Amino acid sequence: MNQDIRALSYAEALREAMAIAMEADERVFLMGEDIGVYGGAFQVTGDLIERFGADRVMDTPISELGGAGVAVGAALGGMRPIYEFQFSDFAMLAMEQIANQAAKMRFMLGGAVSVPVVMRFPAGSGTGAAAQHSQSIEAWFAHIPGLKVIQPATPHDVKGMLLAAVADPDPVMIFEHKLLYKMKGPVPAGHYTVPIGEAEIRCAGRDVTIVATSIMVHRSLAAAAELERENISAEVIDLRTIRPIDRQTVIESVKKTSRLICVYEGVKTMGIGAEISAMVVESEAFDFLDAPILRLGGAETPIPYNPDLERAAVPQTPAIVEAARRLVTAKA
Amino acid sequence: MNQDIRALSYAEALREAMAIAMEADERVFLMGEDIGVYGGAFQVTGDLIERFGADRVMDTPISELGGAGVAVGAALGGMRPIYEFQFSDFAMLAMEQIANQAAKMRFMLGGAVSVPVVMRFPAGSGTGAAAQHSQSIEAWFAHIPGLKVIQPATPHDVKGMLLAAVADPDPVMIFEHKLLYKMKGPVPAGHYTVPIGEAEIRCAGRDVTIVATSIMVHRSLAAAAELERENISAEVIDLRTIRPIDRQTVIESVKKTSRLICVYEGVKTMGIGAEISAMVVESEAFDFLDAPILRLGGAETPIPYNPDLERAAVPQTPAIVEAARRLVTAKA
Amino acid sequence: MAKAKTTKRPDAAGGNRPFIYNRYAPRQLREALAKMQRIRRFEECAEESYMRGHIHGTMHLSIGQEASAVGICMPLNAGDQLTSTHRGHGHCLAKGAEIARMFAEFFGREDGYCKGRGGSMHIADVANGNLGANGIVAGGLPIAVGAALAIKKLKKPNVVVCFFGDGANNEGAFHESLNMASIWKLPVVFVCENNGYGMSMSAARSTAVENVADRAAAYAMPGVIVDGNDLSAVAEASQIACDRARAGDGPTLIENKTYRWRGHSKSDRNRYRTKEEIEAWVAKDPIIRFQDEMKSQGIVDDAAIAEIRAAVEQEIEAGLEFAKASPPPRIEDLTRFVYTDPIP
Amino acid sequence: MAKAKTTKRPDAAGGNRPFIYNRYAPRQLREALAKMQRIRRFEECAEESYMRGHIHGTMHLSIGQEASAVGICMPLNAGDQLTSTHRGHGHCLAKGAEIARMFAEFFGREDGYCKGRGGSMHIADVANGNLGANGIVAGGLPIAVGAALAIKKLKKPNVVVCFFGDGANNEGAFHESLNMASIWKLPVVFVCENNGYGMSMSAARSTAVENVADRAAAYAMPGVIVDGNDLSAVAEASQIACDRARAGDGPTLIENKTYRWRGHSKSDRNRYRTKEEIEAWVAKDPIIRFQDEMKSQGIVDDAAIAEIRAAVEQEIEAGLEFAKASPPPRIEDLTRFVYTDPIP
Ligand SMILES: Cc1ncc(C[n+]2csc(CCOP(=O)(O)OP(=O)(O)O)c2C)c(N)n1
Ligand SMILES: Cc1ncc(C[n+]2csc(CCOP(=O)(O)OP(=O)(O)O)c2C)c(N)n1
Ligand SMILES: [Mg+2]
Ligand SMILES: [Mg+2]
Repeated sequence: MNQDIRALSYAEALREAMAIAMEADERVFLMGEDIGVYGGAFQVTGDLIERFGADRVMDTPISELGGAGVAVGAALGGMRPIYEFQFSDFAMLAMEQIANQAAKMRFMLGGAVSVPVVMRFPAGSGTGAAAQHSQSIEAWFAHIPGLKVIQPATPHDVKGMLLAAVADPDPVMIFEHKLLYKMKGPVPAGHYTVPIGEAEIRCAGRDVTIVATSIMVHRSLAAAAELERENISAEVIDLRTIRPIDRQTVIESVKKTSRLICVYEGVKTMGIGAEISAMVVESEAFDFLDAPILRLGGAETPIPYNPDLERAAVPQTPAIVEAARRLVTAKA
Repeated sequence: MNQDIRALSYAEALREAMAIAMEADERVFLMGEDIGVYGGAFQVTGDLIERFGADRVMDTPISELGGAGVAVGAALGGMRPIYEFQFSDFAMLAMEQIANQAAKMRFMLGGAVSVPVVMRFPAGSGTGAAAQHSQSIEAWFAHIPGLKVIQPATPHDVKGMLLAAVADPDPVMIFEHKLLYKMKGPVPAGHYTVPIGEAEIRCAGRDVTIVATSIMVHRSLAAAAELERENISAEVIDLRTIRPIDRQTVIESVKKTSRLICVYEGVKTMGIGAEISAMVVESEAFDFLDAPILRLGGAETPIPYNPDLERAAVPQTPAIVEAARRLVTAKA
Repeated sequence: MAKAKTTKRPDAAGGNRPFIYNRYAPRQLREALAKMQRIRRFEECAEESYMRGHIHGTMHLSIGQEASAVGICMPLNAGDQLTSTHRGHGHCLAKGAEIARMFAEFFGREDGYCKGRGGSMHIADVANGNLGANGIVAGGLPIAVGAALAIKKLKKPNVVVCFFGDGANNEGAFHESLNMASIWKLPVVFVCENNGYGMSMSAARSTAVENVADRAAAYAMPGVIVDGNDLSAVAEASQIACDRARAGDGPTLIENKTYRWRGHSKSDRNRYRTKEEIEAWVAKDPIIRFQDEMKSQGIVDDAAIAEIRAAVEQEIEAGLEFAKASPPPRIEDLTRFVYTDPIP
Repeated sequence: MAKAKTTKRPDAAGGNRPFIYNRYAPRQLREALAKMQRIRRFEECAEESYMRGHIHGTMHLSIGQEASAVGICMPLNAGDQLTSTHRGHGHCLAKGAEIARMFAEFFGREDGYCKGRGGSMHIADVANGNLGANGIVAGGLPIAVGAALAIKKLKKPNVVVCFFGDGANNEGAFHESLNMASIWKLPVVFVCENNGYGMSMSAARSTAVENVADRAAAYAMPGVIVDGNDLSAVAEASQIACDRARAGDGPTLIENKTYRWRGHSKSDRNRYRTKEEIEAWVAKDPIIRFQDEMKSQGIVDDAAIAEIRAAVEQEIEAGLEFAKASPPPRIEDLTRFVYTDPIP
């Protein structure tokens, strides 16, 4: 592995990962709407069409159900497609091919096939794009056996996890928060993987565990820094994979801190935090809990257009700080 | 309200409710695949086409996305459509119209419209129909603000809740377990409603609360009867509505029993039990808990065809008994 | 049903004059011009406000496509409805919306058509029959069919116009919607605004047939290819389709060939179109064309045109003032409008 | 592209004899008959096992449609693939599956093609190129297009046959799939088995056009209407379409007009078809028709036919024995095959 480390944006890291995958394996190719000369709605594929040609960076018609199904079929046929949804909201058109076909095919056929397809979903709010372009519906996918579902939070991870996803024989769904695309961070050159199914402790702490996903990792780290000044020591876990969940890392942390906050952008009810909370309560960590588990998730509303409402609709750093403070001081 | 009470099957009760709604309001009509002369895949609409004609009991082409959208548009246009999906699995084709349009339209338009559409989803396993005809995906719907989501468990409730749904100005999704259709129970004649959003305590108890949905209510009641013989007193709550959840009833019960089991057929991870568990832990009931909260949900697999595997894939009565026993004896 | 037809002109009844001059009074024609001007200037000013950071998010401008929106809506009555697209400002104004409340919406204010919750991509005007723009490509098609079904069931004399783009014609929703509208003979007029591109993908690359209207045959409905920059041709096609729909004869698919001058949205770097192509279409400006036509028909002169413009400018300025003065939603109202009756 | 064409016979090269008699050796024709018999008898016996409670769930029988499955598969090679439907037993056997392993699947056993996890609705035979039946109407269409894309990318000489029903032709997936296959000129043959009904809804009620093949024009591909009970006509249409696909000229839409004798599934009370209609189609039995044709061509006599039948009966009996003897899956293996590498 080449250990040169550069600062790349999340989008650049993703692009680099796709380029490496395509260079290493002729079977890897990209499909999606406007990923060619346009470079993708969020400029993730960027110039890849110039480097790999239109056959391997294929613009698709606006046909999400069919497009996803074509990717599934191509995977069955021996290829390694990476299918980009322009916004994760549009995946609602393709849930049939994702959840009824890709996720279940190997099982329904008794192991006779694998479906090595990767699908990418730009997700989340914060861009003023309103209710149909701002959702975080990754919880749906995490509910479906047969899928693997990841939410890398850093440029480093998104590169390594995309490369892990391409190598995975099963369908892997990658949720990428749009506000992260321009975030920069250190990224090693060359090929490396970050394993699917392993959480990462981003910041060790004693008093409270904050399990966060995607962009909420960064807001939680900001909260942890602020809490530090109040002598509250928060441990921030970047879940990274929401199916299968890394139970071990979460449970060990809660056994240590005795307090848990889950932070995620999806709607609070039935969001990923519900699973984290229930999983911990079901585990041996239950006996270690000194306080109720708190969930900070999206408000029970579609994402509003007005920017102040939009911000209010999802967890922000002050709310995390406040939740941690409440938890630690309430029953200490 | 007419108080004559007859024993009707769940399917008959549903049919009666639809007939009453259509008689009372010219705007109510039915749409769906094979709901006309065929009587519906599960014979729910039965002879309604003979009573109301093909204009009000409309067969639709096999076009779930379009069909659901037509129902949404008709609701906007002043009608009160009841749209039947043949199996809830096929709703995956229509999530766009359900979750992006029906659920959000009122919000996105700042209250300028309501979308009084009712959608019906035959759900669940147990019929040997394998992975694409046996799912319980109601958790997806419960994650979407703007929808109301119900799972009536008895003939009485399905009639009253369907009539409440038709009267509701917002989109209501009804999940009906296929194995319930033939179940009989007392049903009052005439018009009555069972409110959306209220759980029902089916059996009062002291030692453990079992929150169950749909067919699991009956398995939980069977378990409660068995536990009774072991002097374990279980309180069984029929959740009935999974969006919005009746927090009050669940929390009060847990405060009384100090123990909680959630039983549901959907896949355990990210299923409705996760929300119940998290919600209770977040509430004042947390301090009353004497034991970890247990979830009994579907196994992490598509539903298998083989009947023994199929049975093993979802909670059965013995597992509920065993879970309650474990919970009550472990820390008593 | 064979290939789609191109509308024939001149119109049979009126000798050599294009359709609209026989059908509409000069006052109505001037109003049509005012609408086109209003759309153009509204979008130019919205763009400017966006550039200055007064409007956030994104927006899709229909500059260059004004004849399609206005021409299609000319035969519509108050009770008629429409469903619109992400590129929906023109449809909204053509159906009678106020500039002031549209600006208020873009500014995210309580007086906006969506009370600041929807923005450009969900602009609507339900009172005037506009059921809303849609963020989902082809998302409005099944809804339009449903609204038309309601009209039929309620025995109303109305039609629903369903706008969509060339890109939308490859969505499954297009297929399902046109089929259902046809088998049930519903009063809906499908209007494909073919501006040559769905974002960056040309219709030539995305669509197996040359004309979207050619696909009408697959649904046994008339398919009509129209010069979408010719107001009269558009209005004529719309009139025929609306008459047919009102008569109970079912839907029509109209394809207005046109062009968007601007990029797809505010983030478009325009790598997929040549400058020459754009300029060629700018030269076919539908507004100038209509103005010139009206002048040659003796319906307006330069002074009258200037007067119309001045009125539009005034309306724009007043609209901007109104929007800026309108209050933003209160944070406490975050979940208002999610349900009709608030959930406790 | 105008209206769909009906295949012309007799075939140019071979004088008055139907296509297959020029194209295939007698041995191959007898094998085709054996396949049709095998499908018929397999389904009759599966039905019987179902009635007796040995098979659970539901099943969709293709009795009456055997010429479609067998004729379409005649030009296929080992490396060619197909996607199938809920009514997929015939396709599976036509592509070369073993009766024994199919029965084992229906009985829910480990030796079944899907190890008892899939059953009738997911019957597959990947080794022989059958990528599987599908419980979702039109669910196989995009998958077939994707498999064909893989063939093209991997520069293989193969084709993918995509079976679906008349009911499926109103799904959005149909539209999106045919469009993509056409714009990318993929080696796929779309085969609509039009048996007149999608469950209870007749194609006449569900579909705006008379023939599904008429919709081919909307995708700029050939559309061919075939007498689906005429083995030779089906095989000929398939041959032409496969040749075209292999030559890189893209997809074809074949519509086999046929009929299912049985109800839609095991829960059908048959309220939507008349006895007369069913009987008229039973009289057009594709197997008897092919037998008679072969007899008149001097390729088989009654004794040869009886021999074929006897062999099929033996295969069936052995298959049932095999299936009954096969072990069921172990409960501990409940989540096996969900992922390729088990999740800890
Ligand atoms: C289902 C869906 N897919 C993709 C998009 C992203 N998108 C928005 S507009 C657009 C292009 C639409 O093209 P067309 O229908 O021709 O309309 P135009 O923009 O040209 O007016 C795309 C791809 C979307 N909003 N919805
Ligand atoms: C998406 C979807 N919708 C509905 C069904 C239920 N269903 C199964 S088969 C069928 C009829 C299909 O008709 P057709 O395509 O003509 O095939 P046929 O049964 O006639 O062979 C229906 C409605 C389904 N399985 N999937
Ligand atoms: Mg366009
Ligand atoms: Mg059929």
